[in-house]
Amino acid sequence: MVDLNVDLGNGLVLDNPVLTASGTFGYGTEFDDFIDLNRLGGFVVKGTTLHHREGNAYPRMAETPSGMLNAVGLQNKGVKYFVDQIYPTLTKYQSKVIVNVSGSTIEDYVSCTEYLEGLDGIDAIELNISCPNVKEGGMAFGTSCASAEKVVAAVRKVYSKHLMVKLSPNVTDITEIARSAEASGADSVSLINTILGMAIDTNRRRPLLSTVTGGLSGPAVKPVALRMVWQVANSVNIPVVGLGGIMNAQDAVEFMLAGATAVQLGTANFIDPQVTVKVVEGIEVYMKEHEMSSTKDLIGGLIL
Amino acid sequence: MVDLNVDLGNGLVLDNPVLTASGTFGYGTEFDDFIDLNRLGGFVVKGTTLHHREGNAYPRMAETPSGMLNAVGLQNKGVKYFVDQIYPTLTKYQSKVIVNVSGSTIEDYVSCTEYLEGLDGIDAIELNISCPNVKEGGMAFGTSCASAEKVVAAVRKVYSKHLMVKLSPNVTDITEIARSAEASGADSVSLINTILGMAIDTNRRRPLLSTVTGGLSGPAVKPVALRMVWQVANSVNIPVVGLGGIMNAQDAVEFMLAGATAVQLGTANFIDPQVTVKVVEGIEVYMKEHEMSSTKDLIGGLIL
Amino acid sequence: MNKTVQRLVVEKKEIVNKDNFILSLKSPVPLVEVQAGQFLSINVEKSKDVFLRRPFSIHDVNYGNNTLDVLIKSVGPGSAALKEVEVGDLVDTIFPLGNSFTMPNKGEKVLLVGGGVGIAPMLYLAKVLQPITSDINILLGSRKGEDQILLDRYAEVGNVLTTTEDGMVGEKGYVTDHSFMKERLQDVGRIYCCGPEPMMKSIAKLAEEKQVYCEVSLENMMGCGFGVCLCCVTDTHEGHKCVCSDGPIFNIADLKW
Amino acid sequence: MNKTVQRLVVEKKEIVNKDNFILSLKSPVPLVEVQAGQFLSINVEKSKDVFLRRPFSIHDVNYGNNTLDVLIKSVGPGSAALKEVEVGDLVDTIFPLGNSFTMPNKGEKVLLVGGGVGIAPMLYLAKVLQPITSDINILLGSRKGEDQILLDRYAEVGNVLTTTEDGMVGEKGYVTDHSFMKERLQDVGRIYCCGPEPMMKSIAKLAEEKQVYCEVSLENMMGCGFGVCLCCVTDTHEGHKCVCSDGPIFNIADLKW
Ligand SMILES: Cc1cc2nc3c(=O)[nH]c(=O)nc-3n(C[C@H](O)[C@H](O)[C@H](O)COP(=O)(O)OP(=O)(O)OC[C@H]3O[C@@H](n4cnc5c(N)ncnc54)[C@H](O)[C@@H]3O)c2cc1C
Ligand SMILES: Cc1cc2nc3c(=O)[nH]c(=O)nc-3n(C[C@H](O)[C@H](O)[C@H](O)COP(=O)(O)OP(=O)(O)OC[C@H]3O[C@@H](n4cnc5c(N)ncnc54)[C@H](O)[C@@H]3O)c2cc1C
Ligand SMILES: Cc1cc2nc3c(=O)[nH]c(=O)nc-3n(C[C@H](O)[C@H](O)[C@H](O)COP(=O)(O)O)c2cc1C
Ligand SMILES: Cc1cc2nc3c(=O)[nH]c(=O)nc-3n(C[C@H](O)[C@H](O)[C@H](O)COP(=O)(O)O)c2cc1C
Ligand code: FES
Ligand code: FES
Repeated sequence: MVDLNVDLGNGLVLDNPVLTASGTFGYGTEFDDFIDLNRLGGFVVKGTTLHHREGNAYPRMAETPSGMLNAVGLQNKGVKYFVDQIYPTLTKYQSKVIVNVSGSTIEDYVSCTEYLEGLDGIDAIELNISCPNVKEGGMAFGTSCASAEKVVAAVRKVYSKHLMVKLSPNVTDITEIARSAEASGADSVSLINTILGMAIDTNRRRPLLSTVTGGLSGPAVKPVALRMVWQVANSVNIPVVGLGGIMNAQDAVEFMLAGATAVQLGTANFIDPQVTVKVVEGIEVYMKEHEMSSTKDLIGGLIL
Repeated sequence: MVDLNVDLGNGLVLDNPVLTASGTFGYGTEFDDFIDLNRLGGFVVKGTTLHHREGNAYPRMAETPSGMLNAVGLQNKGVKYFVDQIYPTLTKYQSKVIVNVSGSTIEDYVSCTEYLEGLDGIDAIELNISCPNVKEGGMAFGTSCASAEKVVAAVRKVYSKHLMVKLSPNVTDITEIARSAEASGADSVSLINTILGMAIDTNRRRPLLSTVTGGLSGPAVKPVALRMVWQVANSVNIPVVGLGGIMNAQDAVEFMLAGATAVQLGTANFIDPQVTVKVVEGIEVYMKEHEMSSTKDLIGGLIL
Repeated sequence: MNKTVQRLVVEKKEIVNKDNFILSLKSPVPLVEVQAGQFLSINVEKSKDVFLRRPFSIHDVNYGNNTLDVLIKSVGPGSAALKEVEVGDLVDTIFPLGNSFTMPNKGEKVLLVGGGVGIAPMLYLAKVLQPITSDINILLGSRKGEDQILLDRYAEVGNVLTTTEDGMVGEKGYVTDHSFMKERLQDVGRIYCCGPEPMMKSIAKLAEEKQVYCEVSLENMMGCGFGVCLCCVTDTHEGHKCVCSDGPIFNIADLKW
Repeated sequence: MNKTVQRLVVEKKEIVNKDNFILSLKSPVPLVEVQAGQFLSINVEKSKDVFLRRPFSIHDVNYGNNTLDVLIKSVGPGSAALKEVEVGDLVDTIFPLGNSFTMPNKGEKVLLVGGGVGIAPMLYLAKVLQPITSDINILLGSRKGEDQILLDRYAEVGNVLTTTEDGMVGEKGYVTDHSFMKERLQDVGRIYCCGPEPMMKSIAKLAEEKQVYCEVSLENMMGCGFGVCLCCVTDTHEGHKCVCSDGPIFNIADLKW
């Protein structure tokens, strides 16, 4: 028997290590047609902010080799709408539900979190200090230790359940930021958010995105994400959630061998909306083949 | 008539904007079977160090989605060997010849450069302060402004011809490092070197590279490279040489529209050793189609 | 009307002209109901240069044979690679995606306008309209005469009108220049339009002037195709809406054009 | 012996068994001279999962017909995609690459050892050896009986000996266990070996003990295949050497094994 359970700490235990990545899985319910959402360890819903946001102008997407750029810019109807309209539709799932929280100021992050603190059906929040697609806040918080510490500490004060902090790869040393998040009270860190990139339409001589630059995701970024997960797993004592370009179970296993306790699937859902369930099954097959009975054997199981 | 000439400053004028990337083109002569080297703007030869280096243990290469990781680690026979054995074979070409110089200490960089200063057939050096594959020096110089300034200034003192400084993408803000290079006397900056990445063999549960991490190159990194070139071109006053994942003329044009005065082709040479000449031709076709008579119309020609 | 991921079998490939071809895709299980204006997305598996799925309108549906037809114009790596598929190959699809055209009142005069490969959804739409009205006018516009394709097939389902910019087929000019627009537009109950954005915008302007109800089928860069990535938005009076899930069919009154 | 980039036409595809197949690739221009032990690299164009070229030994050469044969074992995305090519397709190749086996003295007894798909270069090697010596012994090892392939073809060019680990074909055990090794190795002038590294290492050990000259054909992860990336190095007494350009054929005396 293979036990797929993973413990991310502070009460967040998943039936299996597979989560979805924020902004790529809507509110989960959009996938009801494709998969049984209860098969997932959990899902991270869309980036949520204190106030309604229209996001960036279009075009917001450009395809790149083995990847895509997006410049959505946190379009969402605000946390109040989420709590009133969306939250009730999510309580029926057994899978854990994690809300991705973003803001332009520390006060925004804190106020947004306060709306979520009391909700039984929300198992954790993922603090997005790494969104490259907004003018203020977002990634700015995730690229210096000082600002990361401030925002994490402020949110920690108002949130008692599991606090996951999502890190930006657009930094010289990601382990530094990870340690700051840990020191300020994060229960886990998730990485990576998108890498800042750009694409140009040579015919029209114009950027392909309305915002000129956007966030790169998909298999193209996998080697970078895996390296960062490995570095961070070796430098903090809290669990690490790995993501960036995971397309199949083998990719997920790479992240877990490198030290991730759980993984998130993002862009892969666009190409195969059933991929998450396939990855759950594939991890189980891998563990059987390698005679691992618990995810503990897998996590950080890289042989050097 | 289309004029493909580009001027990189301090005497380095190329017949066309196409260079090759160091470490991917050997000493150039290996391509004699495939192309007429005189068709290129120039070529950047293999990373050269003061002393002979055996490089890293193997395996040194792993394939990744739309890219590859390498961990060669600057294997070369040292600058003296280069000057005695290789240099004489290079003087017959009209194309400009640029030597990529690496070191573990500032003294290494300086001494290595001194060997090259007097050679008429060497038109420029490219200072590699961004190699991710060596334990000491290399990328360390390129990830902080202070150390970048020191090494560039030291080399500048002993080298009067064109000094190109090659930047690392593994930083929070590449424009900062670019400005440091400029302030310390660089005539141009080239970017990007490889992005630090990793890959794992899930079957053997081991890293695919002997060094665990290595440098990512190829089309996977193109969006990131293009973004950085655009950022740097908008923040320094010296010419920018753009590279990272360029596979064809359209990619090259994207970099030039974003502000690059010239481009380098690296990994593309492995898949098509004739790609450089095709890119020269393709840029000319593009300029004709867009009624550009001079590369000045192309460089930085992005419409916002 | 649940969305499904399905591997469909290429039953027929019809090369229409240099650029356009039709794939008939057969479902091994009974076809779910598909509405006019909906689309499917294809995962182009054999091209290195394609990463995301590609959206294509449903051109025709045959429930008896369980086939869906798509009319594709080869414009880039994805559509070019699809031109290389062979009868018997499997194609990874998701469908039905998107909303659909709304239906007219019984007997109402309708005008279907298609420009370029934007004619694709109009065939199935006309078929769906036939039980509701017999006054179906299909205006097909193209730049050159040789781009006027499948006219006989459209003639079977409605009254075909054509314009070409080179004047080689039908009336010379843009679709908006067609005499129908001056003479009979006021009698039309609904316009359905799909084509290049400038064309749709000029049709929308005419429709507004004449106060005719008008729906357009929009395109946009799509990440997912089923409403989760928010990449494909367009501006409406109620803010950003997704072309893939709130659309692709929009009432022009809702668009900020 | 200039290296060329050439699109060769697939003239024949022969499925040898479940995993192995042979492609005969025809050059539209007269074939350049190719030496035994050299390889070519293929750009696998239709697989999303392949980025770099894939190296394959030259299995056979037919100058009259201008064809090169490669024997390929399907092990991953690149080789699997090549199994799908069809007669008439074009394959983007670079050849000839690498150094070659050195030739024995006139009439010398030689032993060719191939393990798994490492038998590939041995066919052309035996053909090239024929004018030089008639005492050509070809020892082919595999795990299972069903993996012993192309025995008749090798029998045409030498004295074939076989071992299988399951004992179903030839002598039971590894190639090093074959009776030839105990009884006749001392008479051999040269051993040529290609196969999995552990096999080559044990052959090398035997050869050293018996002081028989031995060359092995190495594999390594290749970035370029023509000596410019320095990714494919192996350890020799003179430092790192490139398998693709200093090799793939190495004298075991030079290797740090
Ligand atoms: C709802 C909808 C229905 C469509 N119906 C049809 C149809 O019936 N027949 C048909 O031939 N085409 C249709 N298209 C357009 C079709 O999706 C594109 O032509 C195709 O994706 C191009 O892919 P490519 O790889 O060949 O070319 P690319 O080089 O990728 O693109 C060529 C051009 O097509 C557009 N395009 C590329 N990718 C997308 C994308 N994911 N979404 C939207 N546009 C894109 C871009 O503007 C680009 O300039 C439809 C698009 C949408 C959104
Ligand atoms: C000089 C040389 C000659 C060869 N001759 C033959 C031959 O005649 N017939 C044959 O079937 N195979 C031969 N090989 C091995 C062949 O190159 C690999 O099996 C093939 O590249 C695998 O590609 P893939 O995409 O199918 O599998 P992948 O999934 O890429 O790899 C499967 C395994 O093949 C090996 N491999 C992958 N890429 C390379 C590479 N670029 N260079 C070396 N090894 C690699 C790896 O160890 C990997 O574990 C030769 C290799 C070399 C270096
Ligand atoms: C269209 C899109 C929207 C995204 N929106 C968010 C978001 O709202 N909040 C967030 O933290 N990350 C967001 N991300 C980043 C992803 O969650 C993830 O970190 C990234 O895409 C890398 O993973 P992947 O390669 O598996 O997609 C978004 C990514 C994409 C592609
Ligand atoms: C095998 C290999 C070896 C390299 N060696 C060097 C080197 O010696 N010095 C250097 O500055 N860059 C080196 N690079 C980096 C390239 O010059 C280039 O910056 C990088 O590969 C990105 O460009 P590309 O995507 O076009 O390959 C090497 C890259 C590869 C793939
Ligand atoms: S394409 Fe993803 S929401 Fe429309
Ligand atoms: S594979 Fe590039 S040097 Fe051998």
